[in-house]
Amino acid sequence: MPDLGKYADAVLSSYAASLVLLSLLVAITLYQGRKARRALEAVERKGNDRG
Amino acid sequence: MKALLARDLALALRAGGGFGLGLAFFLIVTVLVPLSVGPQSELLARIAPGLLWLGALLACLLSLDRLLALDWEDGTLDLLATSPLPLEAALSVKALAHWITTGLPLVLAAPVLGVLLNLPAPGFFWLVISLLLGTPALSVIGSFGAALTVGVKRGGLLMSLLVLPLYVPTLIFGAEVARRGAVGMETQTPLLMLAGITLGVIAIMPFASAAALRVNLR
Amino acid sequence: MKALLARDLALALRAGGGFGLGLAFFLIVTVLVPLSVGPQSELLARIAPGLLWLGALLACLLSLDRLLALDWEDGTLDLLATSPLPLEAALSVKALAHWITTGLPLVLAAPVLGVLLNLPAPGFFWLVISLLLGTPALSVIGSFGAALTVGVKRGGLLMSLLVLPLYVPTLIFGAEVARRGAVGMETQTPLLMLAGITLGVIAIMPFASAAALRVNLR
Amino acid sequence: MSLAVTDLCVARGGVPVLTGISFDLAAGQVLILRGPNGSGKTTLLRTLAGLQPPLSGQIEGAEDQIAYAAHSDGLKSMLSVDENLTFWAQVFGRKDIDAAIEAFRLGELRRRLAGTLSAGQKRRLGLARLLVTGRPIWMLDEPTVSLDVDAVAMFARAVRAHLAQGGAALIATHIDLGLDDAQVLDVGPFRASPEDLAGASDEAFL
Amino acid sequence: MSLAVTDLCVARGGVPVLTGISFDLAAGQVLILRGPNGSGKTTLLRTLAGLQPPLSGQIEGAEDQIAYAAHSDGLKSMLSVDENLTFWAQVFGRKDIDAAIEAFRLGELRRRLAGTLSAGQKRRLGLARLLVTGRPIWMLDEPTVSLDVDAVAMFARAVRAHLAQGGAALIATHIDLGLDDAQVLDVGPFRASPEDLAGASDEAFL
Amino acid sequence: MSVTEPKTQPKRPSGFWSYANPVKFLALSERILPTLWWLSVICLAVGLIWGFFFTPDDFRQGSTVKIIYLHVPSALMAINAWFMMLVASLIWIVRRHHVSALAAKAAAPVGVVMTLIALVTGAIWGQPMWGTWWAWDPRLTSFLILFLFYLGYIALWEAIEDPDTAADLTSVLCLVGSVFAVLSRYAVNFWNQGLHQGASLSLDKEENVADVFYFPLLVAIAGFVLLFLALVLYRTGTEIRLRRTRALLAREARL
Ligand code: HEM
Ligand SMILES: Nc1ncnc2c1ncn2[C@@H]1O[C@H](COP(=O)(O)OP(=O)(O)OP(=O)(O)O)[C@@H](O)[C@H]1O
Ligand SMILES: Nc1ncnc2c1ncn2[C@@H]1O[C@H](COP(=O)(O)OP(=O)(O)OP(=O)(O)O)[C@@H](O)[C@H]1O
Ligand SMILES: [Mg+2]
Ligand SMILES: [Mg+2]
Repeated sequence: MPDLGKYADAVLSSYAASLVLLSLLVAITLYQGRKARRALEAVERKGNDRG
Repeated sequence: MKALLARDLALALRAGGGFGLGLAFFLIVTVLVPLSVGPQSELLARIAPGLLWLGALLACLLSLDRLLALDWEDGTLDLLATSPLPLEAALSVKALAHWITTGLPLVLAAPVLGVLLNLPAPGFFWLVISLLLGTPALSVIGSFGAALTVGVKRGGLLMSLLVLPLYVPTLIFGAEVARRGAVGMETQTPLLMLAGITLGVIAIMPFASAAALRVNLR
Repeated sequence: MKALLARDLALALRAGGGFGLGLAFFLIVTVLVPLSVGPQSELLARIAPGLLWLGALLACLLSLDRLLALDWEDGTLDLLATSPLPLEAALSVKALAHWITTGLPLVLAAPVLGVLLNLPAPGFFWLVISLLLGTPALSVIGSFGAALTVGVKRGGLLMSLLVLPLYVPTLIFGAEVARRGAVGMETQTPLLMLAGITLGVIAIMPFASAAALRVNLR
Repeated sequence: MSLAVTDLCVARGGVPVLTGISFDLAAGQVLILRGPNGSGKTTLLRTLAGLQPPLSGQIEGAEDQIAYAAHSDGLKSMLSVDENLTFWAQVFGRKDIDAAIEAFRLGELRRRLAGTLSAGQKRRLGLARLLVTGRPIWMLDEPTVSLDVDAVAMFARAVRAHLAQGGAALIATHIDLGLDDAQVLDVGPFRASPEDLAGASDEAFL
Repeated sequence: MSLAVTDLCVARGGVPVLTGISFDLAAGQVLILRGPNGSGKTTLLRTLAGLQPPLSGQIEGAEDQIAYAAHSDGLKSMLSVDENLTFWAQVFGRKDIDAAIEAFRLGELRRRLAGTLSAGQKRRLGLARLLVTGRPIWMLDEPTVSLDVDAVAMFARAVRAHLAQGGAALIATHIDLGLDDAQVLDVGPFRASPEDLAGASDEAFL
Repeated sequence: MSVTEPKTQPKRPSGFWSYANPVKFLALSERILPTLWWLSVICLAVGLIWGFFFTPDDFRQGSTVKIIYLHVPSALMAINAWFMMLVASLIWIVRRHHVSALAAKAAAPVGVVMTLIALVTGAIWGQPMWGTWWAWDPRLTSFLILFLFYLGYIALWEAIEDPDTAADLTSVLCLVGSVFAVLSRYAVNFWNQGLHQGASLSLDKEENVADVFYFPLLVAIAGFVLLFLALVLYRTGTEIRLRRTRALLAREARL
């Protein structure tokens, strides 16, 4: 851990905030992607069952 | 009643439902203030508590016209009036749904916007408290305005005109709490007044609104 | 086209038509500002030109949702689109009608409200000039927002969200003219920019609006 | 359950439009209101449904008994067919919407947003709402507007089923609904003459 | 003046509803569109009127020839009957509204605000609008909704007069209009099958 | 009349534009996405760890320079994401490729988050440097306005039911918005003089940051670019699948 001196709060909180925002974005993206994939598969399977 | 609340919330979340738009409006007004009065931060800090309250009030006001007008246009209100639900209850529920979708997000967003306007540090707490106490009154009073003007096509602006004077006491005490809080003065008196107004309004206003709505349905 | 203008003006003057409501809103916002930021007259004088511009902008914005939504709901827009009148012309005429019923009264009322906010004496002239030059741009940009959101039920607030950032340049230059005028500084540069924006917007925006409206009618 | 109307006088826009209307509607009966455009059928139905006060006369047995279907349907275009019906069922304290879906063959449209339905499909949904109210007296204002022949028959079946369960219906319409045993009330003869101003809001100024 | 439609495919909400529609409409002819609810009549009329683009196929002779009357009437409730008609006359570059007033017997209502008319009276006003457009091809979507028997006859007379002057009409309706010499196009057989996706916006995704 | 004309087969585009076909696009993105994810994670990790742990403090700004590795890349991406949306909107308007419209839709939320990160890190940086969280500096203000444009754009997509209508309207908004965003930039510059740093990545060595900060910064920027590409590609795939689900359901409803 580097010594951040008196600005530790600022540096750490900006890293924390950015990483949280980025990982939220990635998580939401992956979640939505999975959901869409599942929904599509369900519909495609139903279509195939029918004929 | 639960059904009505659930439906109103669902509608607000659907396309064009307006959830978050009040918030966006609040944000935009806050951004436009420095653009119009100039960027000096000491000036902004002085007017911040008042203008944040004013912004929240306007955001609340603007989403009011969805409260009843949509249900009026498609005949839902006629049908609700002939249903077993008393109109007073229906209107209270609708005001509650309005607060949840508009007032509450405003309260939560206010501190962030406080940063933009250089709100002094002690002001944040009092701003949130005063908004939390005051916005329910705004929704309930607003539902009265909506009930009065529901028959008028695009009554939105007329409603603003009727409702704004009714908002004056809430605004005065609410902004006073935030302003005193920001400069570290005692806030108890206006806070009590604000709470009193909100409670009184919640207890009595639905009856006035229901009466107004009944006349309009006639 | 003359028929459309005459009809829009007549409708605005009828019950519920909204003529004067923009004005009333402007008045009330101006009155609420001292109530929310406190009554110190030197503070008010400093923020007066900016807040008057902001108030005018909001008043203009709020009456925008009548611009097209009513005609959309009752099918008039469908019928207009199949009529010999080009949509671009129809939209320009509607923006003009909006300016006559909203922008112009605001310009005329601004000096009176300036008194309420202790606007310094030289500011009156520049306030009126800047509003006179700027409000047509507000109406025209607004008609674009209205055309974008006309399909959305009660799109009023969504429209505000879309239109407000588009209003930023007009607001900045307009308020700058008023502010500089009030303190006796030179106003030529922002005034020219304001005029440029207004002219450009009037020349080009109707095409964008008509394109958006055609998509919405589809 | 029975509705009794005695010497009713109704007004619209401060002007009386119909006077001296009396009739009884008992369980199992259906009454068709007829009359040329503008004769006051809509006004009469709104008065009976309690949406506006009568100028004079009595209405008995209407309180909390009426399901009213107006020219417009009270549908939310942003909610699905299912959600629309469920909402109204809950408002009237009921749960089951399947019977209504069944009766108006909305099964295939259940998931569709009401806003994307065609005019006739919307109307069918509006009529299905009547079934979930559980109210005994139906008051319908031109219910078959924009319905095709099949759907009109569907509607007639639903009305007959309702009557068989002890319900009653009051229907304003211009076309033939295929309800054979219906009584007909032509409102034409009850048109108010300019003298019938007793109680109208303009009266005080005459 | 004649309208020629060739192999038209129309869509609503990105889904094709009708395909392979072809017909000619010459001066003096009237074509009645029939089909169950939701079969796509409204969609077809909107496409022909130029309000939405067709998926494929040609429409000839429609440009600036069409007076369209939709489910809703485009009336301003705050303007009087006279003002409403005058406005539309001016938009279409004409002056005289007396013939239209005459044809739909609106004489007594001229000064009344459109908002205070009954459902049928409003509809009559909406139809009178067609007469002031001076356009040769009328496209009407269920024009007789909420009209009484007299008014339907009035409407049939107006259509016949229009045809006699060399006009044409395309009418979607579920009821009998009493226009004897009308051809009928049942859109039922033209329903698009799920395979007919040529050009539909969904096609790329299937 | 029974002359049935042969149905003209639409010309299948080849080359670059063939990837505008949703199915081909999905296949392609499926192939390159894993690589892209890994590359972006590696670049981000290297850039940020290098920057955070292994660079010295600046003589004036102290350890706060470390914020630059987040602030500058996210600010750059925020602007570039809007630019990408503008290009995609133009392609949609001119050539009507669905993938292009959906890519614009997919990029918007990524753009907002980038804008937010730039705003938040900037605000946190401002506290020690300028003594305030926020100042109405022109660059900051125009960024806030950009944020609003993003919000409006997303709200418009959300509000409109029909996807093609939404694509058309948002494209028009994006075009008009871009013009006004540039106008606002000038207006804001006129309105207030700034506190903010000038461009420090310019080729003009005089103004440039020192090399110790420069190289990790470049790696971090590469990481942000790659992450942006991966996210947009993936999200576009999601949008395509949603569209396809919708289309299939609609077809089924008609069976
Ligand atoms: C909320 C506040 C802030 C915002 C919105 C903001 C925005 C931006 C933007 C948009 C850029 C990229 C400009 C470009 O490359 O063209 C940038 C770069 C930069 N910012 Fe900030 N900034 C903020 C606060 C700060 C603060 C407080 C500092 C430090 C004192 C700072 C230092 C820098 C530096 C050093 C660059 C790199 C300059 C360059 O590469 O062009 N920023 N900022
Ligand atoms: N504000 C008003 N002032 C005067 N007359 C009015 C007003 N509002 C409505 N009327 C008239 O009241 C009469 C009754 O209207 P109502 O809607 O009840 O007729 P209706 O029988 O339902 O006709 P329709 O079959 O056309 O629906 C009509 O002649 C109408 O023109
Ligand atoms: N957004 C949408 N998505 C899917 N299907 C839709 C959408 N909007 C409309 N439809 C369907 O398109 C079909 C055609 O509708 P249209 O309004 O043209 O029918 P219509 O023949 O006019 O019916 P009606 O006689 O009931 O007026 C209907 O089945 C309708 O449900
Ligand atoms: Mg009626
Ligand atoms: Mg139809």
